[in-house]
Amino acid sequence: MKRKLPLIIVLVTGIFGVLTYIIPHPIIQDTDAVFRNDILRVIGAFSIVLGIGSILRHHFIKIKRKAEHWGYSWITVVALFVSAIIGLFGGIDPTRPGLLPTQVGGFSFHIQSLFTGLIVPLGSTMFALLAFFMASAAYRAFRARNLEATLLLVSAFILMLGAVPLTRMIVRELPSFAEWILAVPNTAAKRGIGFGISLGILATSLKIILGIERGWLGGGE
Amino acid sequence: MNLATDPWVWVAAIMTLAVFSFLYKENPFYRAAEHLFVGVSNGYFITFTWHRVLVPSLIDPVGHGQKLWLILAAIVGALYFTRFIPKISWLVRIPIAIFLGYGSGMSLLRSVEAGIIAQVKATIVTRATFANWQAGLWALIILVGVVCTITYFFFSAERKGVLKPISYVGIIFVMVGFGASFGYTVMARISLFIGRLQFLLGDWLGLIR
Amino acid sequence: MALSCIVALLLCTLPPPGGVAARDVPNDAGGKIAVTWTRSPDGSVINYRVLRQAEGATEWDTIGMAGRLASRYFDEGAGNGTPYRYKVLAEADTLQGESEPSGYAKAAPQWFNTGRIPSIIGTALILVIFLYTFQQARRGAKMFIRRIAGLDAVEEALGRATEMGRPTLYVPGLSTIDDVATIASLNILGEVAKKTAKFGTPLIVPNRDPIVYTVAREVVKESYASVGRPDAFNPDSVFFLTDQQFAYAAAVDGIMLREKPATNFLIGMFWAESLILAETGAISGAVQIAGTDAVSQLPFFITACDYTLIGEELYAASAYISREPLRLGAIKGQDYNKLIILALILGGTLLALAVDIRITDIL
Amino acid sequence: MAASGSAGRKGFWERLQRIDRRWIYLVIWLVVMVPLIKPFPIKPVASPPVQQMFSYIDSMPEDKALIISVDYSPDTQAELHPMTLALLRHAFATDRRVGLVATTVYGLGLGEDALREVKREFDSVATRHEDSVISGEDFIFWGWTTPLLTMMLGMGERITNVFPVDYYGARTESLPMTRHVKNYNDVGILVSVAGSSMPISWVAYAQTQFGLRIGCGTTAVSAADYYTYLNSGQFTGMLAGMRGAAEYEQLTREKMDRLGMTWRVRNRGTEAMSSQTAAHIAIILFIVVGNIGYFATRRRKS
Repeated sequence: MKRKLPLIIVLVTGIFGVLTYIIPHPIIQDTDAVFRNDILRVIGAFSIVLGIGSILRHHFIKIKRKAEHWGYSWITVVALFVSAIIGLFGGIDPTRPGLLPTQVGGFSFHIQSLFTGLIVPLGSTMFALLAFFMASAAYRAFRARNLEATLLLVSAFILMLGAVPLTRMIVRELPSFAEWILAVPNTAAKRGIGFGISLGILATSLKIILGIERGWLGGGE
Repeated sequence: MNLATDPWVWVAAIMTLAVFSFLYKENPFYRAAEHLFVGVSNGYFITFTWHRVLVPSLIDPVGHGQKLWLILAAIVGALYFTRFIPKISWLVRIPIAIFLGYGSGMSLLRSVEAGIIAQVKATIVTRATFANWQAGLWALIILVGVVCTITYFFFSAERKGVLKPISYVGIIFVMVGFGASFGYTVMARISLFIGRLQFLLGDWLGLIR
Repeated sequence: MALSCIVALLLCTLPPPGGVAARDVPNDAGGKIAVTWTRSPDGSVINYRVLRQAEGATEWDTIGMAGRLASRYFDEGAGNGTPYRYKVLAEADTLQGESEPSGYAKAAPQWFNTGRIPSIIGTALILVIFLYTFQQARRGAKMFIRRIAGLDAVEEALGRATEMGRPTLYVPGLSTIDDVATIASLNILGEVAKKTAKFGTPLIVPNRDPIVYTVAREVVKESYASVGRPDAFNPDSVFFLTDQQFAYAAAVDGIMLREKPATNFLIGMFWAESLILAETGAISGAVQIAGTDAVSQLPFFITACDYTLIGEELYAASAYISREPLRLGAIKGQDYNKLIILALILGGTLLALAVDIRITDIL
Repeated sequence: MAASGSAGRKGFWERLQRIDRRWIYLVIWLVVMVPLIKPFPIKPVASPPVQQMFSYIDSMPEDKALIISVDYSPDTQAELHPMTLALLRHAFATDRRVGLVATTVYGLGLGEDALREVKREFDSVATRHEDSVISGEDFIFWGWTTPLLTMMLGMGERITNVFPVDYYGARTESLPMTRHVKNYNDVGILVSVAGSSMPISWVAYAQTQFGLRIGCGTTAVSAADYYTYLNSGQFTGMLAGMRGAAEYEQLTREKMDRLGMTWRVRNRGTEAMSSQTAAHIAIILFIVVGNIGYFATRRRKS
């Protein structure tokens, strides 16, 4: 029961997932729409409680044990509660205020202000770190150690040269050669890898539906 | 200099600098920004789930006496919490099984159609491909590359005999392709940094106008 | 022609669209009728107005507009089983040209999408092969699997972490549980956790998806139990961080430089954060084993990590480490299917070059 | 440094091999920041897709309008916003009517921002009423509406039906420009500036149904996927990434100079191009130096 029931559910929902693709009849399609838009969304929402519980627990343990850097854990905990309270009670639409006022004078602390003022700059700066990491990774890894590494290096090099106006003027063919590398060898490699990936996805999906893959059941009976 | 007056611009600028300070080394300034980021993004996650998922998909309809079967979905969702009750903790497998089974079933035929059939069609070279000899030649090179790359991924045979040179050509294609992807992405990533600097130097400090 | 134009002008009309036909849209959920026509020869037409009349009704209702280049319109408001007929009006600024009505058509839902037949046949063929190799594996047939460099390194990398007395970090990708790469990653996590349990190395598993977090936790717990070390499982070692992509990356970066894991596993589905994580890991001096089926992120893992599982190797990995017969059977099945794909590509090309056919005719 | 000189060249290369990554970061930071503050003159040479779009807009009949669809959001602003600005300048300089639409809410703020900036440039040098840029006469900012399909198809029949009032709240029926721009028949080209796949949606609906000409402005990352649309003629020209923006800015600059409009504007794409180029050259040099060092140290070891 404890293992069988979940395996039966996997089989049934798996077959249902397949049917949505081949049966256009509303009996299947409408059920699928309800399943996806209502049922899965509602079920998924509950897992978030577990997630939030986990991150809070992680930091409370650090605080309790006074683990290294435990003081910073307070920042996460306080920021989480404050922003959740602002969001839950202040509403999500700035034009329709909730129970909690989110404006003091000209200063707004609405959840959308937190989003644009904190989450967006923090996120896009993390993203921008890539400009530096690309440079350092290229410096370390692009060495002509063997044929494979040399090819990696040379084709990256050509693409980068193609982006510099000066070299574009000197070697007129460079940009189109760079495009050719993207369009021909690059496509071939990606497509070849893609076949293997699709087969791997198929095999794994099949193993799950048939109950061969059971690691996700976790421990116990 | 034309400093910004909007407090949120200042907050954003300080956060931007805190993250960039990571490039020098991991430091208290970054650590604080990182912990704040995790906290606020979770607060936003909670808000979004409540206002955009639970209220419209569960609380509103059920509150108005509609779609009462949604309560059943809520009960299944609540099974996640059985994890904390050792005796019935296996029930947590039920909601997981629903997601897992449905996801696997959805991907089964779709990955055959998009990942295999469509790609086989795209790779086969026909006489029509040679209407333009150059296009035909490139298509042949792609064909060779695909065949060799697939060969590289054979697991159940040792790379010996004819497999060895073929899979070696495969890895050559892979490396050339990956190098190209890397080189091509550099421009976009630098643009991201330029965007942040334009914010710092322009919107915040007012140095570039 | 000139004469007809003059006549048309005199009557304040445009040459009307011709050949209006209506028929049920196949392979759909019903409620939809396709109306087709040949365009009016007049160049000044701005758009076409589509009119509908249910059988027995006297009124013609406008149901929609189509652009001047359109010769098809989908009536998505048709009731199933009701016969309708259609007229199409060509419209310019002040002129109109009205077509003859079409024949009657009824909308109906279908039970089977015939457009999916090729993929059903393809899937069936592939599945039969998998079922065959699973069967072989069950019977205990010997399954050979060649060396995969990145996976041979797992043991050594974990050993290194133990020697140095430092933890092991395992990032199971940033995607959800219904992403197959995540499942593959969780399988590898199971094997890695067994080894960390044996070696007594602390394991850190931060998660981005709450559902993946719940599964990852079960998987690790099970691994510790299966090697007889249930007591060594630290429930706080598997945790959820945040759902926001870059907040997650920021936090994992912090973990890498503060906890200084000796070994990092970056396995599963990744997006742009791949290089942020991999490069920070390289800075921290950890041995890094990455694996993903996100083809666009592979170049970054290859440049910044010590070992990278490329695409399908990610799916082969859990079979390779665990040597479990059924998993090995799946690998064998994948290889047979690759042979078929190769045969299709090469055979199809030879055929298409020998005789002049289009691929759409055979597949 | 002096010590390494006496230790000989090999010691220098060896050290360079293991140079602290932070020096690399510092170089990247400087080569990007310095040109932003003090741009060095760099003359972008227009690539064929950019030239194609520019030439088409430049030579389309006077009575045809240009529509810019602002389809991006702040996260791709650095690459895409300069394109919108350059397109607006080109159109106003050559007396073309311009319509602006947004397919996302984010596009509203960005579109308004672009119009304000370019309008100010032209108005500040205008000596007569006709020379200034006037909302409703020279351009209309229709704004944003949903659903997407209704908007893309509806504009082909009658734009005022889709947008009864413009972004600023004026009744579109009463605007002078509406007399000349009623639907897609009065539009020479629509340029979709997007970080998403919106240009393809424009092709799928507005082009296949109404034959509307579509141009595309996109990020460097997405451009690779769009070349097929360019080759098939579905796109009339394409601006790819910051470089595409810079090239269009250059063509517009040259055109405006020929027309005697020599005032200075802030060409953000070109500005960023100096940074972009400097960073590329820096990374290329890193790779070259890294490899020289690699071979120098390897030779010594063997």
